[in-house]
Amino acid sequence: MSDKRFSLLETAIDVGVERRALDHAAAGAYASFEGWVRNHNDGRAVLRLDYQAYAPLAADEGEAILAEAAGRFAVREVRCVHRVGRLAIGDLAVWVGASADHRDAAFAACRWIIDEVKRRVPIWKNEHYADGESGWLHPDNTPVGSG
Amino acid sequence: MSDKRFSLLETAIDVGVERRALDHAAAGAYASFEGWVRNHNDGRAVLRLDYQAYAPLAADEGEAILAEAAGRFAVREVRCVHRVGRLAIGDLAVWVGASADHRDAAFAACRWIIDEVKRRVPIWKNEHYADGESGWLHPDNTPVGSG
Amino acid sequence: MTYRLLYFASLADRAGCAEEVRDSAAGTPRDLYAEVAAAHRFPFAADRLRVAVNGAFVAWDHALSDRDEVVFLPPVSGG
Amino acid sequence: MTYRLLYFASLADRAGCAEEVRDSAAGTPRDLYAEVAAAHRFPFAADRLRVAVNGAFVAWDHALSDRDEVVFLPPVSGG
Repeated sequence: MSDKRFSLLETAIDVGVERRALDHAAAGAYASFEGWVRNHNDGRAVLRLDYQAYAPLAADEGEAILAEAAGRFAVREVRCVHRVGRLAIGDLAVWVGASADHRDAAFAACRWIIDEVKRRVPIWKNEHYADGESGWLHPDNTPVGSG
Repeated sequence: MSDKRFSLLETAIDVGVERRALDHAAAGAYASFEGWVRNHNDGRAVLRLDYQAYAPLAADEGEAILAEAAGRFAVREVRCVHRVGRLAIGDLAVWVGASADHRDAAFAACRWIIDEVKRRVPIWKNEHYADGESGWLHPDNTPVGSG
Repeated sequence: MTYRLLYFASLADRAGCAEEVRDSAAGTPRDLYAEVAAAHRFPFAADRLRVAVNGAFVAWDHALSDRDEVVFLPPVSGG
Repeated sequence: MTYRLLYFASLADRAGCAEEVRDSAAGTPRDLYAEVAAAHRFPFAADRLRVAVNGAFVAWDHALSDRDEVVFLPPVSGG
């Protein structure tokens, strides 16, 4: 758990620790999202993946997204942690949490944050396939080579 | 963790245990919702609350909602646990989890389930206020006495 | 016929009990509710409630049987 | 002027390095990208990328200074 709302982590994300930052006696609703490493993408079997980040800018951009979310939605707190480095199938790649007095704001903030993180934060996913190939992905999870 | 998708629990919900039912190697997205006991409602300070359930019907209706969600959304698994009995401020009253290949379905299923649970499952909330009064609530969290 | 009625939440508070066994000539939940609502001065019209018999939701004109467990369900507020 | 360029993801693969120091007459990211894209045969037109200088996003016609750290950012795929 960090003072920052957004963090990049080279080790496993501990949701039980991170979520404590969302506690608030006035909050009646907590929504969270987790991105897990899937065993398939675009019809190919995936073995593992690597996330690479331009760390200083990713940290700033993530922090900006969460500050914007805190102003845009009636939330008590919002947080996001994104993994970098090598991940295996089932590993937690990204966690978003939002607490609010009511569930509308918690859901809306959580959804908006993960969409913005995926759109704006300089992090890249390299998938390693069962056929021995690997490749960097576009935002829509298609290979860079195809477009 | 239970074989059932929906359960009523008289003791604290352990999200770390419950969420394991959602694990799936093909799932890239996990959305969850938690309802926490707030310290306020409708302008009044709340000290604690009690949830009462018509347990056999609540269990059946909750199970029906989750089966419907599993058919309606492209999810891998869905679960919900609802507390009954006496709860304090900050306690977890209800947890919903949905895992899916993609985040659209995970978010949509999670939101639909909590809305349906609040609308259909025979559970009632009795709030105890700082002024010594208490009262059963309507679905919109207004007191029964007022309507 | 004899019915076992369970009460929850505000209906239990108003009835002063969580359960009662009642002899009644009512043959449907609608008629039975009219009877107990008058007896206990329940604040709800039937159209605000749902009714369950033997653990399953039923329609208000469902035909009741002797010994049925009948539950009138006030508007829920879980979650 | 001398620039320090960082490369990520597919651009790093194509450049064959994560970082290079380059002397260039380019005064804007737009001109500098045209130069390095030709040198490394990058697959992206500039309008597919964003550019950051010294750790902050800038416009393509931003005026570069000697010793700036310049990063051309391929489409991101985090989350």
